[in-house]
Amino acid sequence: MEMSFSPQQLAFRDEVRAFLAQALTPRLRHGAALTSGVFAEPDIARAWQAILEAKGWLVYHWPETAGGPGWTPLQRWIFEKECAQAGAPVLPGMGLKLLGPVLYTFGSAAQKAFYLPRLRSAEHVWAQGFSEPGSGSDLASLRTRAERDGDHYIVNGHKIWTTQAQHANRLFALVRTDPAVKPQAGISFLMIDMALPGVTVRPILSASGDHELNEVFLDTVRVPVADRIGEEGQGWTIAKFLLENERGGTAFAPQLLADLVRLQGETGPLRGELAERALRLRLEAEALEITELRTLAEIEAGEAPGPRSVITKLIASEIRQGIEVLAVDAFGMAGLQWPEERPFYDAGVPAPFHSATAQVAAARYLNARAWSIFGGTSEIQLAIIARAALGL
Amino acid sequence: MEMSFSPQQLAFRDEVRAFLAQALTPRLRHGAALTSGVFAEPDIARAWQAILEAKGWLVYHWPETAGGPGWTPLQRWIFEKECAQAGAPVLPGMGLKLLGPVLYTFGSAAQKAFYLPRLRSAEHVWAQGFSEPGSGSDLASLRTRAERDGDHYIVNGHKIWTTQAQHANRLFALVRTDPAVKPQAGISFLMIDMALPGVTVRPILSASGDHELNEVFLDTVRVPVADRIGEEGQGWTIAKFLLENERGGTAFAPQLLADLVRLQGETGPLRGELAERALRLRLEAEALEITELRTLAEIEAGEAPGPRSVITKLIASEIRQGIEVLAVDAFGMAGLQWPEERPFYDAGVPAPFHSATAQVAAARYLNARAWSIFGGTSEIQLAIIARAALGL
Amino acid sequence: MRFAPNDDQAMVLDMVARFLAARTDPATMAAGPMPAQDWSALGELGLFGFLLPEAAGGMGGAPQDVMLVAEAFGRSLAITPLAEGVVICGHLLGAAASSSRGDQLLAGIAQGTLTLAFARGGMISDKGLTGHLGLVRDGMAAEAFLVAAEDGGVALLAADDPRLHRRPVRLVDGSLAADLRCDAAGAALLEVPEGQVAAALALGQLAIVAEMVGAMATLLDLTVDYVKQRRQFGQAIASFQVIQHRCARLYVMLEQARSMMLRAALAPEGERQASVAAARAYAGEAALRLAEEAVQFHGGMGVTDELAVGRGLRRVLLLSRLFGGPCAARAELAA
Amino acid sequence: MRFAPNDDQAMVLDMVARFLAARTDPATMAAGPMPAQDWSALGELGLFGFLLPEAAGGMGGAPQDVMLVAEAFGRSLAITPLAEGVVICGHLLGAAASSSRGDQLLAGIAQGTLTLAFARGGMISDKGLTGHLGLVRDGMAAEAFLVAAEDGGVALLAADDPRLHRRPVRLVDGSLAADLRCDAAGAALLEVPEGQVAAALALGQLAIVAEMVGAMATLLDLTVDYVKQRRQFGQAIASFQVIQHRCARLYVMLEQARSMMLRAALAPEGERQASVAAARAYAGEAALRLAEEAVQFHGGMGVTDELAVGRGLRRVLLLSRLFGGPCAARAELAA
Repeated sequence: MEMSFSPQQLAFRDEVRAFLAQALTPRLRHGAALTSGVFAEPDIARAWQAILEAKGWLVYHWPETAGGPGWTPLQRWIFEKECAQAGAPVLPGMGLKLLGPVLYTFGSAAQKAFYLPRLRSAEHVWAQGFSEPGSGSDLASLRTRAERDGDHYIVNGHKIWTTQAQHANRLFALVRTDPAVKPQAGISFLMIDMALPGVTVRPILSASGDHELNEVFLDTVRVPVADRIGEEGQGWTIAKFLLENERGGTAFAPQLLADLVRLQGETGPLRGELAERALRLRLEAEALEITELRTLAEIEAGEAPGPRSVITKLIASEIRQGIEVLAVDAFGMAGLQWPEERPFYDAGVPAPFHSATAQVAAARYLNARAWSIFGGTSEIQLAIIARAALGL
Repeated sequence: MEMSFSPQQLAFRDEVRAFLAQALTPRLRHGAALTSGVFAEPDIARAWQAILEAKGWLVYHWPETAGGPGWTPLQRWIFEKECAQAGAPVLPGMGLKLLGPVLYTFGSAAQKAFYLPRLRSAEHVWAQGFSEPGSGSDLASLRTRAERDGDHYIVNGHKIWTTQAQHANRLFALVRTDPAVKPQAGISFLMIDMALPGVTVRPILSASGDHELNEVFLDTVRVPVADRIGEEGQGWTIAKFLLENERGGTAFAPQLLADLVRLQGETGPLRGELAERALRLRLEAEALEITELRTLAEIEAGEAPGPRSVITKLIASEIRQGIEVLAVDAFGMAGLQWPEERPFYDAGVPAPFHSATAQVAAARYLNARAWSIFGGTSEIQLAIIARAALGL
Repeated sequence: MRFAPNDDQAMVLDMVARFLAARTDPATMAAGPMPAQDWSALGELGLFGFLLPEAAGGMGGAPQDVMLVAEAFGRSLAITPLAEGVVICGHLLGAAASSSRGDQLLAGIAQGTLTLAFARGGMISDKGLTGHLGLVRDGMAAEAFLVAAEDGGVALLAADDPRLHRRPVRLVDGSLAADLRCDAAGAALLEVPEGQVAAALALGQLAIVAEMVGAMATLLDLTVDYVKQRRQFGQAIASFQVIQHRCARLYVMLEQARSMMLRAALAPEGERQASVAAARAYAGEAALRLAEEAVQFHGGMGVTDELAVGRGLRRVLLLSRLFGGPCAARAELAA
Repeated sequence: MRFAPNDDQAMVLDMVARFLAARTDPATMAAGPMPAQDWSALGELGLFGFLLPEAAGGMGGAPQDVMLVAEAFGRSLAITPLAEGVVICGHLLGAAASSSRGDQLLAGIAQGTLTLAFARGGMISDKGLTGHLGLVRDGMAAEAFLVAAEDGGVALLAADDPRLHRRPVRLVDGSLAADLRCDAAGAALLEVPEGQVAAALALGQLAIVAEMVGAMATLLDLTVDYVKQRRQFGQAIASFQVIQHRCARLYVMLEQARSMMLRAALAPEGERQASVAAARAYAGEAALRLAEEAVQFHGGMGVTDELAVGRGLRRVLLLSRLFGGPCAARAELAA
């Protein structure tokens, strides 16, 4: 048993650290620190994406054959941990984390040649069109239709909870291409140019005041058949691959631990109940970090990850929510301010009371409530754990 | 709106207080303070019952027509609160609280004349035979049979969780007299002399080391038909009356608040986390006290109590469990001692380490786990609340 | 022993509830503070007089009156200066020696035509009040400030004093606070008897507790309605055992918080401050947990600004955290 | 980065697990400490040598060895003096200058033929050790005591010293402690290098954490088996959503506690004490909550002494509260 890093791994960590020390400009750090939602805002994200791409580390989680740097799972983890500790922006994952692996796994040679470079260069900014009104976590009930018309599909439907769709120019979506077969079998996976006629984005403002979510209406949109990934009817398989990738791919703990440390740097030493809450959150996050590393070590050793890998999102959601309400409490009245203007680091935002971190606390708190709802509610997670880990 | 007592009520309180000050001997207080289970042990209970009966306050919750003192609901509450604060023994409720009201409501004149005085004098000590193995909270699935044979029933069956049956000489039980009709309709209510041939009591030791619970085996026991209360087949109705009486009849908060105060008297001032836990328990119990008084005020005003009356047992269970684990924590190592000898105030118990209260803490903690299980589990309580209060 | 309102109270309550229901359906109302004309309409109906003691020209003002009205406001999720602008300021003015106070201020409060704000901090000297008083709720709309200074004095400040500086800061419920600084701002001193500042503060805090309890009731109602109607996997989610148990928990929290509120409102005067602190500690935690669960059960829609639950969470977050929130209340009880 | 045992460890673990499974089926075993013959049989198998460092004549004794074995003991719910009698006393003796210690003591520990107990408190003077040392686990069975005195010294005391007074006190897991008083009891001083007392203590506490994690695993297994088999209202209670969600929570707590245990066992030496404290804080709370839920799901049977869950709760209550329990561990981390 061994929990420490090898000399090579330590050298790699130092390399990452040195890179971050010079690459992360004050503006990028500032923007990342004052992000109220899950992902960095477009201006920050673009700049950081370009820097990582220039370094060759943007698609660090892709295999070498797909253009990644060929890192081991542990190297990826070290990179993520260093990024979190350095306060790097969190890039939107829809293109890089979700679509990318789908493209290099299921895409045709032509699709890969066209789409992968544009994804990396951020010429294409992707949104994810899976959820539909009323469908909740139940993808099989999908109602968006795509009817074949020569070399095109005519797509009609209504997607919801589409993160950052207002900044995106491309949408990947699940559509029903065959209503006659059983629900899972009739689904296909399309890439849709959002400039096409018939695509309309309607914002959904969050209770936090942020605009992260949208509805996307697809009204007789003509999508080339060439922009379907995989076979017709293979959409369900691809979606499962993507969702498993999403679930397994992320280590939550490093970011949570870093945020907890940063918060206490801003508030100064906490006392009494608040100190106890901070300590409990720290312990939970430290445990989560090892829980995540245990799965990683299994993957690194070529073993199948145990059922424990399904528990991390639930725990991470609760720690995230605990951190954000702690922040509100630690800042007192200052934690209750809530300017309507966004993003928080923008010149248009009123001068903060007390501190910029305090100014963003309430919005962060409100957005953190979404952690236990999107990407599988905590109730769904508990049901999955009961089945997968306990056979209940 | 008015939360204070009238001058008459205050005078009554002073009268109760003065009585308790002289009637509660050091031995009774000591025995009550070192009780590890729900009810006082027989020697303490008998002595206290005799004192209360002599004063005319034993059956304080019975109506005047049945021999009670004719107190209002608030007077009863004041009496209970004063008893809790004074540290009076908690008398077993099987006879006084459960059977008594059944007898004076459904019993024949002969039954009342014979049984009520013996109940009050403690010549008869009663146990309750409702639960059966596997039946849980589901009384309709009752399997104990009573077959008519002339002036007798022949009773065969198996009761479980029978509190203090080892000290009892009488059992009231639900039995199935008609297996042909629908489950609820075929049940009758019998009083069974435990000296009859065929009655066997087997102890069930608690994890705490206490002997409070038993199984009662009924093997061809000949019970006179005259000892049936109500009509044949009326058992279900009587049981519901009894259970509602049990649920509505008790104010939990005064005892919890008194115990919390007493605990802190024993431990000295608590600090840090323990102080916070004690404070939270106090607040919850103070809220419960008003929640209970709100129902009482409705009854006193002749109104039907609202659905809120179903929430008290759930809350009381949690406060009770919180108090007992706080006690263990507050006493440190001393809170982990656990002599096998019982009762704790007996001369046969080893001298305590630190204090007698510390010595009883672990057993109390273990017994407190039963609060959320017996008399309707907390899960059942939540289901009842969801239905009764929210229509879910 | 009676926890139900008397006839007078029931009449007022009915009036308020009907007024608010007509103007502030929580399911549809827009976010943001209550419009001034609604506020003054409530004043014309005599509501604020009911919240003020006779000494302040009112006709009520007992803790239970304050509680009942504030709970109705809480139910509507309306954003108003009730707790501080009416209850605290009104009772402070009512407690002040009549020579030292402006009766026209009280009339303005009672009529709903004058907005006062309550602040704490600063030091009073011959030259006036000086200090950074921090975020003051409704401080931008206020025409005057009542300030409980650090030295124990109570001062009345005109908002248009050039040595009073304020800067707008939006709060999480959508209301507008002022970041208030005074640099020897002209301060009329009020002669307030010992203990009356704390008493007025406790009354205002009671109003906040009652607003939370009212908001809890509305959020629970909305949630129960929602889970009965929302279907998943072919059945109403209200039929899921987990939803039932967790909703039952919310009901328990609501009723327990209500009990703490009643206790604080009906406690003898000598126990009022402690029982208000207890109610703040209890209700502050319960309200936020209930609001969070209400959002959770509403799923994705719960975290948008399109439903009342999201607004309710914002309002409850603010109310529960005022005056230091549950932590400060527990610290007060432990002291 | 590897969290699985190596081959040597797996072999030892397999041996322990098989031994314990044969003698201590948690579902049926009687309450009470492990019989002495079982204990010495484990010694003959070489197990305790695996827990002792080479300096103490052992062949292992690394934190991960201690963790693995202690977890297996925890799984069996066996009541033994492992953590203090073997791990703390063995490592303390191993750390002591060889001139000052009795090597026959170490041999006795390794063979499972000698019971030592560990105590803290008292003052050492020329005349010996004096003080009331409180409740000492396994102190009645102990033939000798290792005492970390208040003044920092470490003393070895023979149990039969007439100036050493002990009185039996039964603990909640069924084991027998001694209430220990010394009145100038003869004390052989051990020369233990600075920091080694704390290190041995941390190792013993790690063993206790691992025992808790093992007990949690057993209690969860028993509970999952029970809810799958127990039927109510015509169906297995495992099919109730509330049971599923709450069992899932228990699994999460178990895995998180296990992670904290692994972290404490594998941490670099300089971080060991802090990470042991963190593991105690975490596992102590998680274990008790899990044990309480296990009892709850077993219904009435859960609170009897007839099932393993009741005994498991008693054992977990004790283990989780040793050395001041989670509160003390958190205070240590906050300091």
